[in-house]
Amino acid sequence: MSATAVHSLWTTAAGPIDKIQAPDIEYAQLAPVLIVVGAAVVGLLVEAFMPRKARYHAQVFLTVLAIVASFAAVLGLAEAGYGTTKVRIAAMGAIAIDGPTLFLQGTILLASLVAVFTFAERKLDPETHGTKIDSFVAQAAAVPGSENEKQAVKAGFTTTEVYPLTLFAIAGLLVFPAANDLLTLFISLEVFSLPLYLLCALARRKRLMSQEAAVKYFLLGAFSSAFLLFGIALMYGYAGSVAYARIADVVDGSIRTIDPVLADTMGNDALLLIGSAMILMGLLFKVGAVPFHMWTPDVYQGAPTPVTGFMAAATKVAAFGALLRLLYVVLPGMSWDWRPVMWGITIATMLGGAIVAITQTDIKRLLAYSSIAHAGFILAGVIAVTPEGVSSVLFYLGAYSFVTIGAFAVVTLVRDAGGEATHLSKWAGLGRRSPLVAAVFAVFLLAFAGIPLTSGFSGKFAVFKAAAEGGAGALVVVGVISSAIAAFFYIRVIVLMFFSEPKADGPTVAVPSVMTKMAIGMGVVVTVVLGVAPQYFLNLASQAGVFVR
Amino acid sequence: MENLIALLIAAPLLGAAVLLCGGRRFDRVGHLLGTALAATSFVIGAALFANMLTKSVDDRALHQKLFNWIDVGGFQADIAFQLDQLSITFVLLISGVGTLIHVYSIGYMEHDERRRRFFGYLNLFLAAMLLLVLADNYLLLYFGWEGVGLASYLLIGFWQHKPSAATAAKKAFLVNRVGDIGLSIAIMLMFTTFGTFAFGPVLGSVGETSEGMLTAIGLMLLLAACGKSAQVPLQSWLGDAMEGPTPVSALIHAATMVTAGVYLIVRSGAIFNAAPDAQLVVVIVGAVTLMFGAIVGCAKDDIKKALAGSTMSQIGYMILAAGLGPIGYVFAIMHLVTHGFFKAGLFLGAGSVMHGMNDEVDMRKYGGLRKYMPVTFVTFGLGYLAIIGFPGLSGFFSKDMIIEAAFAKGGTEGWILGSITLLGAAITAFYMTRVMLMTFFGEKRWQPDAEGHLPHPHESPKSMTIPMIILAFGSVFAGGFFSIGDRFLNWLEPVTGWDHGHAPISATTVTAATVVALLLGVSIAWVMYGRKARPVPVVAPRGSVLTRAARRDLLQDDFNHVVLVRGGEHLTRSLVYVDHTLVDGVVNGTAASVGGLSGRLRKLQNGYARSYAVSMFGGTAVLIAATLLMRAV
Amino acid sequence: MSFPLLTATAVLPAVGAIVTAAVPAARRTTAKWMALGFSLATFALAVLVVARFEPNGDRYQLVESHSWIKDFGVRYELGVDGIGVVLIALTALLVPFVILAGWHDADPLENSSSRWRPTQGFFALILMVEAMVILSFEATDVFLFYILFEAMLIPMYFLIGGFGDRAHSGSDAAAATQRSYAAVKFLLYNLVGGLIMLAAVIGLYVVAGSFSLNEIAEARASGELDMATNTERLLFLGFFFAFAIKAPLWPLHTWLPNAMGEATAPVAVLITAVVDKVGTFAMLRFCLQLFPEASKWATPVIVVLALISIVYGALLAVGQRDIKRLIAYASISHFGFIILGIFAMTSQGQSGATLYMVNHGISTAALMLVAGFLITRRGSRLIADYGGVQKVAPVLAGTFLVGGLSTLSLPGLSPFVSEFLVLVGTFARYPVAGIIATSGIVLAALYVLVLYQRTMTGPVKDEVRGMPDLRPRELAVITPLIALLLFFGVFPKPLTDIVNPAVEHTMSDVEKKDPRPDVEAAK
Amino acid sequence: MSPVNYLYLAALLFTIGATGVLLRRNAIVVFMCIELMLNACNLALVAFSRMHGNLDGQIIAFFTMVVAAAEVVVGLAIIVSLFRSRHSASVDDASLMKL
Repeated sequence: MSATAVHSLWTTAAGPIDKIQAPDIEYAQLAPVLIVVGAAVVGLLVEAFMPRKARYHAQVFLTVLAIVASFAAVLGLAEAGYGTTKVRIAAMGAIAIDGPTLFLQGTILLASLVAVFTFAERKLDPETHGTKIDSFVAQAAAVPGSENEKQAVKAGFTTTEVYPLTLFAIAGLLVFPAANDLLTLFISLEVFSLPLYLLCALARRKRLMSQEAAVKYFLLGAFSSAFLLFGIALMYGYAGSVAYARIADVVDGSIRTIDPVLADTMGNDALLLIGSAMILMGLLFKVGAVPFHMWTPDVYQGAPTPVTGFMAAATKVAAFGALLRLLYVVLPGMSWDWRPVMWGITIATMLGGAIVAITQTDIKRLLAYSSIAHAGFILAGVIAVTPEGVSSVLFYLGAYSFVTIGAFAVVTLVRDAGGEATHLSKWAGLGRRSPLVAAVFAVFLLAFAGIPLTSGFSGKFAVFKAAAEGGAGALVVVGVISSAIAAFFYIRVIVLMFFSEPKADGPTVAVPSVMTKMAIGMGVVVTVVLGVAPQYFLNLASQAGVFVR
Repeated sequence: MENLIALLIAAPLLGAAVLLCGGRRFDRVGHLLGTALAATSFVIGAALFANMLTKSVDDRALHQKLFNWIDVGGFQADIAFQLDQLSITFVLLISGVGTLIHVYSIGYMEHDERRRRFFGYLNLFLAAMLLLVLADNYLLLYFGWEGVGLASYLLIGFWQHKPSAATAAKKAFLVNRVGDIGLSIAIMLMFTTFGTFAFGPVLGSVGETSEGMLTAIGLMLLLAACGKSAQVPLQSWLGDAMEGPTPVSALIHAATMVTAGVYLIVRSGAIFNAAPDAQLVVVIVGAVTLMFGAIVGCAKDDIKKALAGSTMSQIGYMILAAGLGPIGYVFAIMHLVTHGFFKAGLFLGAGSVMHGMNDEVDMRKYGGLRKYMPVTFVTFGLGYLAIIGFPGLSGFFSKDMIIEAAFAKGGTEGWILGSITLLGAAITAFYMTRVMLMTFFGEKRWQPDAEGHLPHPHESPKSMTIPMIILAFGSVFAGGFFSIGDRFLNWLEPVTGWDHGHAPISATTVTAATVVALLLGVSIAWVMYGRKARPVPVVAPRGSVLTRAARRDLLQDDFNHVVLVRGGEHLTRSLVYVDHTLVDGVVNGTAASVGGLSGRLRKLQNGYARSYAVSMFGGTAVLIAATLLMRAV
Repeated sequence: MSFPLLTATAVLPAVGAIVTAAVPAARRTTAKWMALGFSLATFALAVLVVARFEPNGDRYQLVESHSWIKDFGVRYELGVDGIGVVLIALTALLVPFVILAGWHDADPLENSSSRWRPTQGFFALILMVEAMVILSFEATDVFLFYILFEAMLIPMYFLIGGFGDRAHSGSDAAAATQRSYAAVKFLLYNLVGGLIMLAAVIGLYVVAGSFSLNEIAEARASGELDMATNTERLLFLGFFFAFAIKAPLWPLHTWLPNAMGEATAPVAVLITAVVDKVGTFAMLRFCLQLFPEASKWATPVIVVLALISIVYGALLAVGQRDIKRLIAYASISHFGFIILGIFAMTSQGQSGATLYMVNHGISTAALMLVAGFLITRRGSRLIADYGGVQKVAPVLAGTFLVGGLSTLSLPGLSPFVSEFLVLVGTFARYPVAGIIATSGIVLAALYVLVLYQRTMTGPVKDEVRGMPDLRPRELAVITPLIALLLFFGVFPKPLTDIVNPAVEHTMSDVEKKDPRPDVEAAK
Repeated sequence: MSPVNYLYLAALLFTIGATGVLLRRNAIVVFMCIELMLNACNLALVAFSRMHGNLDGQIIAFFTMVVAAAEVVVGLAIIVSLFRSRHSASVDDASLMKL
């Protein structure tokens, strides 16, 4: 049916409409998402019908099972060649099943799994009222400090809703990098954002900060998604479609002459430029790029630390996946327009994150700024616009997410009477008191700093190499300079831990359960393996480095 | 025979190694061992000498290569020795006088608890000095050159608990190092010019390069010689070096080491012969030092420093002679040898006096010692007569030859040089007479020492007097032995060459003039210090400007202090400041400014969600504007 | 496949590090002996490497090559040339002495908790550094080298910051602050250099498509690889900057005095005698070989900087009040000589520079370790706190003097040979530079003798009275070092024979020939 | 009337909404402004849909409405809990975390 026909149909509103054809959905290829969504729904049912006492175990079990199953599905798809030879566009063009999708989904799932382990940790706080408690608020609706809250604590309530919320968020995250049209992009963004807003508000300690973080995250997130949506609207106006392939063709100019109806808008590059800028902004906000980064430190600090780790890892992975797909599939035709702008943003992000981090005094904020700087490094790889660029970014994301979750997991261990002792001064002399924990954290910090033989170095090397090969040598230079600046504050923490005398009233290091140990252990293993012998994973990333169109 | 050459060095080197590393167990026999090994070296030297005498003139040089030392690209240096007439002369002087001084030291250092180490150092010195004169290339010579410098450093500073000794040792080493720059650069120039720095090839191919290059090499060698031989402008260390034990002053700072510069110039004669400009500078340096040392020697009240001034002056003679070219080389060496005898004798005598006078060195506190120390008096007296050139004694012959040679240089230059050497002879006579009179004649002016004991002068033990006697023999007879029948000239001529020049006046006239100068000097000294009517004051009078300046080494130390020491201190201190504030400051400043920037940027993160929204809104606006702008451009 | 000797030489100390670190807290002495044993075994392997090395054989020998990170074009490629061999031997030689000298440096203080195991950590870190340094001398893959170049900073950093000199003036807290300042400065300085180098390493890959020295050299020789002039220069600068920081070259030197001053003497030796050599080594191997044209282009500036280092380092050494800082500045001066020799681009200069690396390692070790023994006895690093030590501890003073004399390059001690070669090599190419550098010998004498005079001579200070002389353990450290100084001073041939052919290769890399003597040239 | 005018209106509404977000302190009002922005988007989508003559834009508008509704649920929950803790819905009061 030609566009003209549709047009007349719409204007006259008469005549019979063709039967709506049932959409053809490739359930097998969407299995990873469907499993998670299904589990999330089951989780809601569990919340509704299970007795309170049993919920925690049921939810944790369900969540872990869902993630593992979903990961198995991803592996199965990859094994079946959906990442390489059988790439395709599924769900009526809404979802792309290709290498980057599967790689990122796998990464997100693994990171989520590790994050869920830290969610489920219940041995950190001194046992109050005979109940093991986790990082989440006893009763979210209770006003902080109120009698209500005390009763909830006394009763040993926990917010087991976090698990279905997390599953919903994971489902959104899984779709986000796979989204193959702008509508799916927007919806999946909202699907993972909304649960995250809530998760941010659910910290057990320092609840005011937690709520503040949620409000800020929510308002700014909604603000940015409004921009994203307006961008989508403009883009739709320009191309007459929200499907990536179609837009890409229009941008390329390859179908310019086909459809006279669209001549008006398609000729109007302002729509394209403004629209793409606004969509970019929406994605850069999620990535945490300067100047759209300002929510990051506050939200990272206020959110419950396991959630912070989850956000910092999984959200970043998904958002970069979406950004990559947008830039590589939709907008390569106008890379002359967006590359200079992205250069500027990359430089600002690398330097801004690193510089502001220097004067931070809170470990979580420090890690937040560090994540901004790292976003800058990854952007350098994004800018390359080469297959190497894609695979280097994929590798970096994989490497980075485990370090991040591991680092935040360590943060949860260092506690004093007020909960987590996040002020840096409290970390003084940690190396003397708990050499092992400090050493592990030092490994993570060295990986952040990009010291060779850690995954951070391999990743950084990969993106810088891609950037240099893509002709962005100057970015590499800025990158190494900001790495040097960044090294300063990582090292400052190491100095503090190892070379300062412990304070008498310093924090204690909690002995966690096997869950957190696994999370941290996995972080260390991945950090070292990807540092020393990254070849296998690089292979994986480079095989996965091609987008389907 | 040539295999023995290495043994010359090995014997004292072994002694040094054993004595310095062997530890306490050698305390009781160390001095004997050291002396024995020094004597061994002398005996081997004598054997080699005897062997050399049996050979024909052309066949006398021996060569021994031990092994290849450095071999990099074209840079080839061997540990190899060359023993010719010139070397053997030095070998005999060094090991002979060296052995005597070892013997002397047995007595002199008897009560020093570190005597073993002293002998170790002495042996080390002998080894290094022999290496210096036996080396067959300049780099190996440099090895020995620095080795004697080290030994000299260790021995001057032997009494390290005295800050003055430690300072003097350091100064000697440093000043010598300045000279070493010269030797280093000379070797480098030789290498870049000739591709080698072995004596034979370098001296043999002098004709193949330009005179300018040879002048440069010559001047650099001269700089080295100035350092080692205490010539102006690097003479300042020698006086201070008298802080060392007296045998050291005798051996190193009178007889042997300080003459190394003369050896260097004579050895490099071929270079200087082809570089008249360099020769001229050598002569000037010699002449200036001759006068400088003599003037300083006149003003010093410290017996050793007076003798040190004299040493400087006498070496000035030698350098001057060496600068004359073939006319003077032989006489420079001859004076060097005779000087070795009488100056060593004089120093040993001075040591003997100090030994008897509670280590007092101020001549104004001596007087009338001839009755108390007869052997010392006689041997010192013979040395005195020799140095002032009393006819018939060693110094007479050797110095006279130099004066003749100076005149024989010819022209105005010859006249000027001749006059200076004559004047020098007169001054020498003056200050040496002064020393003699103040020490052995006149009233007793003895003063109690720090603990209040008056000295009880006494003759020194046999171990000290015997070497003095032997040296006195040398002082008396060596010159005559060498000169009669031109023995020394014939001996060395094959190595150094000889040219009799064209003397404007006859040898007899020169000799007569010399004697007149000598008498003049002695008389003036007698008038000033010898008459009963005018006793020598115990406290030095203020004296004229010149006297005061001369007492302070003609203000050279003051110059050094103000310009080099003070200036250097200021320089280093300001550099430390610069390093801290500027070089490091830039680094720290960069860090601080990044930190400052961080502090300011941090303020943007003000906690208000709305301002974050502003940043996002603005960012988007910029993003859009930039994208549009990019298209427009 | 033959036995991977080079890998084994590097892996052995790494294994030693792990084993040592795993020794229980209470068994400190076991850990020490274990570390010493491993370091000696490593030395034995290094001797084997020297023995297997054919000086006139292939350029790189004992080659090992395995695929490592294919995507980055990175191979695990090892091979040694003459320069690498002598430096490996030096490293393996010095580490046992460092361990022996630092025997008690990391004994825990009484009040420390039992879980903190400083002794084990100290020796494990030293062995770790050794492993990385040795491997970096063996790497013929730029990336592998880079990784080690950076990674060795970490153990070094902990050694400096975690095990400072217990002799300090002022309070413990102030000392801790200074120490961590020194450690951070060390790390950041070197990290900045390393990161700049990283940019250049990546650039090199982009240009050359390989990290293998051999492949790049071949591509260059066959004309396949033709770097644009500006690219080559930029890449060269990136590499050189990192090496110049590590070496260190004026004006990038200011980390060294802090680091050497605050670290214990054995660690200071490790810094200056071992780790810093990687910088100068890399200049020879990587800068000249990868970027010959740019090296020649940059030579004038580098020569000037090296000269400034020589004179400036020496003058600052004269002005120091702290013994260890003095030695640090002296080292800066010496590194100036080494760099001068490398960039003189004559066989004498480069052989001299290589020998200089070895000799400086031994002589600084001797001087610094004796200084460390001295400082441990008195508990102060200030020169002014000493005086008359030779009277109470003559052997200590004597060995200190020998160390000092080797530092001022006295003939007969090995540094003389190398220094003279460097001077001659420089003079042959740049006479004026040669002359200026020669003035360094006076300044060296000045700082050494002033140091000796102020600490060892003069009246015995009260605090020094009763100071014990060197103990057998300390003698065991210092005697072999002095013996080596003497041996190589008189007979450097074993070293030059190994080094000369390697230097000829380097010279042909930069297509330079020694200037011919004037006399021959005239003919 | 040309559909382009709807676009201008949409842009105007979007700007008004954005300005409101930047200027208003009350979290509820801020949130309403965001809703306004979303509705502006809807208007634009519908207008474009009309211009292009296909239904995509209109469908997206429906999705947007659903999303907006979901956002209201989550947003109000968060804002209310903040209000209950602080007895204030001012976004400026929520500035514990800064620098």
